[in-house]
Amino acid sequence: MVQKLEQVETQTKKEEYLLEVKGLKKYFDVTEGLFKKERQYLRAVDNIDFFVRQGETLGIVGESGCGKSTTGNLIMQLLDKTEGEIIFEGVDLSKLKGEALRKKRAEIQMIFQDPFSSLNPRMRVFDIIAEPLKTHGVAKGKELENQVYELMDVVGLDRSYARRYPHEFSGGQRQRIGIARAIALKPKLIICDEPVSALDVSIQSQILNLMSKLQKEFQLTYIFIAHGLPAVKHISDRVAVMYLGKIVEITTKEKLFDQPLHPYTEGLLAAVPIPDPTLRDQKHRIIIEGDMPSPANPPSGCRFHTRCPYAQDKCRSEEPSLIEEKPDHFVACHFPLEKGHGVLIEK
Amino acid sequence: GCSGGTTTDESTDSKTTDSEQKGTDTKADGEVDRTLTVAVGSDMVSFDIHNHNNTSTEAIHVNMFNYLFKKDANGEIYPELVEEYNTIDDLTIEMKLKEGVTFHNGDPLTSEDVKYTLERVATDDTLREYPNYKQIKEVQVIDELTFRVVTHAPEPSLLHRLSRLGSGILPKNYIEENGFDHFLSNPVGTGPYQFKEWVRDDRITLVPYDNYFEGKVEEWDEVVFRVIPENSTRVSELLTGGVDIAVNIPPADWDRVNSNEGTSIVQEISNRVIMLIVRSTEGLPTADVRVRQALDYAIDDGTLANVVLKGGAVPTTTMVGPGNFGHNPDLYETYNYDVEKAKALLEEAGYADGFEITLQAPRGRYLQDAEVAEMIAGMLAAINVKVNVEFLEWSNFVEMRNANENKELYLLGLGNSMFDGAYSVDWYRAERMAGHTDYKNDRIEELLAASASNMNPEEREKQIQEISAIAAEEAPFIKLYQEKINIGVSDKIDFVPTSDEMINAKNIKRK
Amino acid sequence: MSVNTETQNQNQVVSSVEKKQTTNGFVRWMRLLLKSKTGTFGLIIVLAVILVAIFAKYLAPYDPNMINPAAMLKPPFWLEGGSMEHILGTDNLGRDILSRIIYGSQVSLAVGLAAVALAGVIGVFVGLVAGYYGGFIDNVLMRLVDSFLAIPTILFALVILSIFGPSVTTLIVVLGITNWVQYARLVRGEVLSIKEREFVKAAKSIGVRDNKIILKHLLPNVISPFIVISTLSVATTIILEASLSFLGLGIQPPTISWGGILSDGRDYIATSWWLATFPGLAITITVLAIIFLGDWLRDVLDPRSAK
Amino acid sequence: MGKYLIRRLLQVIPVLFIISFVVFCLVFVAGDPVALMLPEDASQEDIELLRESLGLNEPFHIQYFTYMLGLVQLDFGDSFRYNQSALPIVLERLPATLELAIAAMIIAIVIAIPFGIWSATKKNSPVDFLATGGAVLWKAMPNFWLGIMLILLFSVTLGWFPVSGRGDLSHLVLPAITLGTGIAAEMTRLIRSSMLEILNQDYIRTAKSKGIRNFFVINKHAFRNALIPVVTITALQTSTLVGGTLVTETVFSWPGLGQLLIQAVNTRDMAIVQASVFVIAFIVILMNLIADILYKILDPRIKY
Amino acid sequence: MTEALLEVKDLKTYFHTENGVVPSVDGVSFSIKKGETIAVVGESGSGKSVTSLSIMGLVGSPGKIVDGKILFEGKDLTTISNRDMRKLRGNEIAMIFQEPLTSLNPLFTVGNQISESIKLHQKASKEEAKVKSIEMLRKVGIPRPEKVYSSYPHMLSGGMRQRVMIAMALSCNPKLLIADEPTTALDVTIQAQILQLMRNLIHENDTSIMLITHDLGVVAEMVDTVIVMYAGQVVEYTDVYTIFKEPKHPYTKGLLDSTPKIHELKDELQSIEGTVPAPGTITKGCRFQTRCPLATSKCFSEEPELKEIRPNHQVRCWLHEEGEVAI
Ligand SMILES: Nc1ncnc2c1ncn2[C@@H]1O[C@H](COP(=O)(O)OP(=O)(O)OP(=O)(O)O)[C@@H](O)[C@H]1O
Ligand SMILES: Nc1ncnc2c1ncn2[C@@H]1O[C@H](COP(=O)(O)OP(=O)(O)OP(=O)(O)O)[C@@H](O)[C@H]1O
Ligand SMILES: [Mg+2]
Ligand SMILES: [Mg+2]
Ligand code: NI
Repeated sequence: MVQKLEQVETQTKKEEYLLEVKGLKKYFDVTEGLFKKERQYLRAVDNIDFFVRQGETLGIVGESGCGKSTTGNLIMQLLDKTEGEIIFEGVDLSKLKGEALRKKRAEIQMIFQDPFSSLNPRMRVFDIIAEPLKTHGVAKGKELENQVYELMDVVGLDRSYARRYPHEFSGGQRQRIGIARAIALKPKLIICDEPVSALDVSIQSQILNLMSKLQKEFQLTYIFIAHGLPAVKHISDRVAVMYLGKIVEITTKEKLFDQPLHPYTEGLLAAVPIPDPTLRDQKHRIIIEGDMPSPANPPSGCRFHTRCPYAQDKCRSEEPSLIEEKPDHFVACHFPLEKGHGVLIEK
Repeated sequence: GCSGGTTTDESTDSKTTDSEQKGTDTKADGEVDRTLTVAVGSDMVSFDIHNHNNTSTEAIHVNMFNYLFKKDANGEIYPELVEEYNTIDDLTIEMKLKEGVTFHNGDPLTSEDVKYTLERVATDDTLREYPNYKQIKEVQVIDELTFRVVTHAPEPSLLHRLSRLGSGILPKNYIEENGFDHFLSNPVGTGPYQFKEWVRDDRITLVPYDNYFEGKVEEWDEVVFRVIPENSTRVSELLTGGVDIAVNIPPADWDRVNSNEGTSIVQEISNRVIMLIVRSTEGLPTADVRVRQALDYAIDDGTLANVVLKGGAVPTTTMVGPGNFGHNPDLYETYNYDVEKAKALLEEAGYADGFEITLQAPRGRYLQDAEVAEMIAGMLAAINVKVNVEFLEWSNFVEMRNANENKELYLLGLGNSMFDGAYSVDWYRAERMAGHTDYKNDRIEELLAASASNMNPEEREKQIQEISAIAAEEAPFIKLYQEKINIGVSDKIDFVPTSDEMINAKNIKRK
Repeated sequence: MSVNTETQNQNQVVSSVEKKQTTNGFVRWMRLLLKSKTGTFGLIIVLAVILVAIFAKYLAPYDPNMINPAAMLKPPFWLEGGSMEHILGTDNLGRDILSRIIYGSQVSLAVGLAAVALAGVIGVFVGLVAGYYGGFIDNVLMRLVDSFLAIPTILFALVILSIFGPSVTTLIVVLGITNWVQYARLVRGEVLSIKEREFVKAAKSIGVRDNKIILKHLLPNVISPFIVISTLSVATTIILEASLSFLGLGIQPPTISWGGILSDGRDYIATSWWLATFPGLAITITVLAIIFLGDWLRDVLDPRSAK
Repeated sequence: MGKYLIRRLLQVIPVLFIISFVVFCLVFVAGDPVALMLPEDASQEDIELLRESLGLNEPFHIQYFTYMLGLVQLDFGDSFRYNQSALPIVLERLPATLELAIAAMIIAIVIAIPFGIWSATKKNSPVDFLATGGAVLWKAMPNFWLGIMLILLFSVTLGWFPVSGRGDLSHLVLPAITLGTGIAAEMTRLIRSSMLEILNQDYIRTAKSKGIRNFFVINKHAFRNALIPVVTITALQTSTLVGGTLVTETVFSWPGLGQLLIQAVNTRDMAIVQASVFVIAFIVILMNLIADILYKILDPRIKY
Repeated sequence: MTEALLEVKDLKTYFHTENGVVPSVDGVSFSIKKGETIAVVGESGSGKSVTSLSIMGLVGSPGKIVDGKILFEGKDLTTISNRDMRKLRGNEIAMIFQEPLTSLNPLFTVGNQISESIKLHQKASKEEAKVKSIEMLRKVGIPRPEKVYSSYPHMLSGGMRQRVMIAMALSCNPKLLIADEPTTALDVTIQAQILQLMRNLIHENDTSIMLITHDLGVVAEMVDTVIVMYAGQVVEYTDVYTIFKEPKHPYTKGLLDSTPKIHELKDELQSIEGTVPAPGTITKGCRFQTRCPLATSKCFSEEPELKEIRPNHQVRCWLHEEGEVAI
């Protein structure tokens, strides 16, 4: 483990990353009862490392409950980490307190999954979008008004909607409000926690397109969390695959989708149904059996071994660490796939 | 077992058999109903006869305990447990107990019991009745049945004291053997009825004592006192036959009780006089005797007694009612009412334009107290006196009195369980009322001092009567009326209430 | 396709679809109100009672405390012996019952409203603080709430009133301090769930200060369940005041309250029923109206019925 | 389960502690009952004497200390009125109050469940209107008024039930109805809304999709679920219920805690007040605890 | 055409809400043959669930079938008695719902809920029902079915719960299985498991399936025929290959284009602009008019009919009025 960390460090020394996460852990205390001597922990995020370069999009995928949102919340400082470092532009965010943290927050923003619940139902659109600007004293009065209207233009909301309440909008429009709020302070990093999964199919693409457009326009960096693999693939530059609180594979999307090294990634890709009936029978079906184990009581060794079709004895006892198996292709597996089945990509 | 069973029986019976059966109220199986049920307004407090001062509690106790002396309807004192008695000197009386009196547990009544009882209440200052008996120094046992009561100082009202609850005789041996707590839950007396059961806030059940010294009372197999605090419920119980006697019927319901077939209201004058206590403190308009008189003249006691209380009261200008030692009949069944004169008096006193005063009154303590207070306010308005009526919940009212926070007037009813007028007129004593009414009259002071230890009854009576007369004139208190007790009674029984408000089952007969 | 055309396109749709829905709040309320018969009834009665209370002086035919020995226990006008002079009859001191009921509305409403307002202020504050900060503060406050909840309101009121003496002020204060727990609990519960909603996270991630979050994000969102509960609470308070009067610790005359008239009249229920029946009706109808109003508010304030 | 219980019971301690403190303070400011204990014609010396002998001249902290010392031994001091230890007097009344409260609860449940279910399943029908309307009307009536009216109607006029007192079942009917119908009103509305919510749940649809008869869908699948919130809220109502006994017991001269308390309050018999408040608080807390446990039994989703 | 198991003809299901009548399903017709798997796609609110609930006779108030016929083996389900309908429900026609957690009663054991319909429809005794239930659980691939039999729903994972739902639905060998978004609440790997399971079942029992989804991937992998719904109407109805290769309705086309595909790389996704109109808001013309890139003036004035442009391919669009047009 120690060795591995050093490796990563020497690797990354050359580059300055916008965000670097090192050895991040979040254990939730789920001890029950008063007098239990042994505390029980749910390891929602268990020692993960990754980095995000300026201007890129890092996708994080994985099944429900694997710790994606927790990771996002940890970076946002909405949760207190158990261990590890979250270095944003050279500053460890988790060490900041009070006013300093509040200031720093302007630079990282979040877009939430549920456009319904992420907007205060009792605030008008104008006030929702203006809130970050007011809070950080960016603008006042007329200037504030102008900025808010500009933001509405940018995300494609009619200015006449400014005095409406969230419930008067459709899901897609609400998500646009959320995006306007997130970009209001011109943040450097935006964490998107499943921003489209609550939206209608035909609306999803509108939002994805909008996000791509804004990224180009404002040089934004995204961490894009989702479990819809196609969307992640569409928007990301690099993709991290999480399983049970761990990152099992992280690389560029081309490499990942073309030739996954981790059996879980392979299974995940195979599970995505392809909207083309002609490929029905050509598709390589690998069905990962069984359910995801509980993060409160994860399996020994490699956490995937209980469901892995290729598992061997070593996997049961020894935990693999995330190593750079191929250039810029990190994987945590004792026996990375030689010829992993990716998805057929039509060129 | 409970009265409810009887209740329904009675009510169905009363419709069919009513009067021709003449009281032989039969149960379904033909047996005569020999249960007397009395509805009282509040529960008995305790069986410690020395440690309460609650008339309704005593009203129940009288069935279980005998006193050394008793008073008859005219207030004459006669011996009850005592056979004969002689005054030895100003401080000592010798008495002899009747023979053959036994407690409910079989023990005979002896002088030792009397000594135990009287000395307990005369020496234990935590007992509520202690102030009324602390005058007794000791009881000397002469023999089995003979004893002497010795007082600290000459005590003209000793016999009055010995004819009330404090002299109910306790069984010494029983208590010493079993402890007082045992006595409280299994009380034993010498009276005609003995204890059967007490369910707090519900009922007290008594049964006849076979060896009662005057002979077993055959009339009732069981006497039940039921506690029913809510007036309308008590009335309803009476109307439905659930109870035979219901005390304290509010005037609103008299017609209902009387017009109902099988029930009626019986009344008797109580020993409680309702009056306005006036503050005569310097600086207040009421310090002026003419103002006090004016107020007295402005209030129409007759209307209060006859209209507001619907005749449930007798107007009076004295606190010492009939049947009390020192009663002055000239001052009774009369009142001052003359609005013109009242106005003149006010003018004379320089208050032609009137003034504003406060009348404090309790609510629900006395018969129609709130209505009376409001009526008085209305009456005084006629002579330009604006009265602000301030009602106080009873405990606050008591607090107000104790803290001497009384304003110009407050409404109070004073009873006199001693039936000795000396107790009533003591309220005019300047020292006692300092800071409260601040009334002082030198002649009254003189008379009070003289009567306190005057062992000559005739002289003492004159002295008390004179005090009453002065007070009627000077109006340190404005006496309004003497309350009547109003009891609803089933026509099936014969019940004559007494002004001491006792309910002696022994004297109640089936018709 | 550019973003801008996209928007325009969308605007069209939205404006055609949503025009109907974006009418202003008042109109929406009135629409909802008229749709609900009980709500209309409630509002009208409550408004009427409030007006009666305010203009009691002009509406009451008599001085409510004026005693008239000549006209005692007169029945209402439609009964034999009654007259139009005293429409609802007179009481045992010849006071006009209608006038007393009109004046009684003042105290009954004032006590109801003021007590609830007081309780609301304390309760909402405590609930917000306990819910938002959680942990130790929450624990302490909630134990306090538990303690208060374990003592029946009427009992608590009874003890305090008997100690301090029943006046309008004490009654308000007493009912206020016994009722706040209910709001504290309600608000805390709401806050706990709202706190987890993403918009609060969003506010935090923007860097909004705690006090702002409480005031701007939490408070407005707990206010509508609060309003609903407190309307109902006004109703219960009016009844509670009557019960306290029955137990002898209600508002004392000469101040008039419905509870007071009702409980004074109870000795006459069998003989002169109008003494207790009219104030009883006044209470019942008002309380009924308030409950209906509360139910209606529950619907109106629920954004789900916002259509 | 055991641990959960212990934790819940431990939580009761600070609550009881707070209650005892509040009650003590009230009693302290209440001043002394001495004057009330003596007759109207008692003199100032008599009052002083009694006060001294009852130890009421001590300062606050000493009195509190004495009080707490007694409290841990469950001794609330002696009732001034009864000259007896307060707690036994209170406990002696408890059965009567419990009898009334339980009977009222049963009546409430018996009325509320069918009406609640009925009006939920026939939403907006005349039945629904009657049930909810009736519930609201009932809630709007002061308890004592209802009690007196019931006596006049059913006892005095019709002679069906005894007027007052405690005894066989017939005595219980009117007071239990007085107390129970008020609770029933609340409960009907609660069951109705709870049922309405449940009937919209997906699993009800599932049950219907299996072809189960409507009757069973409602009474098996829906009602049990609807019961869960009802249980908790019913427990919360214990406090209201006990409060209601104060009035009802007075109207019907029911020899329970309520009457005792009212008299104790009126006579400033603070030992009794303290003991009763404590006992009532304890019962309320206990009921909530039971509800919690019941909740967990009814709902298998909740773990200890 | 082989005999249809289910035939829906011009079904109209309206909701009478406080804000007026909502025509959730407005003239839907289609049929399902024996052994056929048919998909109903369309976005949220397009009336997919209401259509299926109408078939089951479970549209609760304020909803009502106002018109149309639902013929199941020739019987019109809209007119038969409640009793007869109950006999069909769970027995001949079974349904699986979207949310496996909320669709199981939390207070009853899994076994209780499965055996309930077995007892009801097969008149089985308690023991028999238990045996059968456990067998069903085993059949849907649940390990240790005896244990799961006595578990409560919350003790199972999402995938397990959905298997339980399937076991429940299949316990009486229904002729028609309606699956309303059976996998949307599940993770991809679990979804794959469930889809595999359903595929196997189709093979074994020759059950007809009506699969409701908005995931075109699932459609492509599972079904024979596709119905595309938009705003309460069928806009396109044909076999699965045609839909993906030659969609004829602009909405279908937009839907296909805007779905990010894992096997393709694109810089920008196509998207359908605007939002789905609330049902009933468009009263004139084509319901897709507000979002259609190809809309003509006719589309705003006249409502198109569902027209068979070639055998087994029906489209509701003016574009193909004069004959098939490539889009
Ligand atoms: N506050 C919390 N207390 C205890 N456990 C938590 C808490 N928040 C999250 N968890 C647990 O941590 C694990 C990871 O949760 P997380 O929300 O990060 O998952 P996720 O990958 O975002 O899943 P999804 O795709 O469903 O959003 C889950 O098992 C979850 O139950
Ligand atoms: N109970 C109801 N009351 C009023 N309208 C309803 C009701 N149920 C459904 N609707 C309306 O019917 C329309 C169709 O709903 P339906 O549930 O069939 O959509 P769906 O296609 O299944 O969507 P989803 O993909 O979200 O499940 C929606 O617009 C909805 O608003
Ligand atoms: Mg998440
Ligand atoms: Mg649906
Ligand atoms: Ni009886």
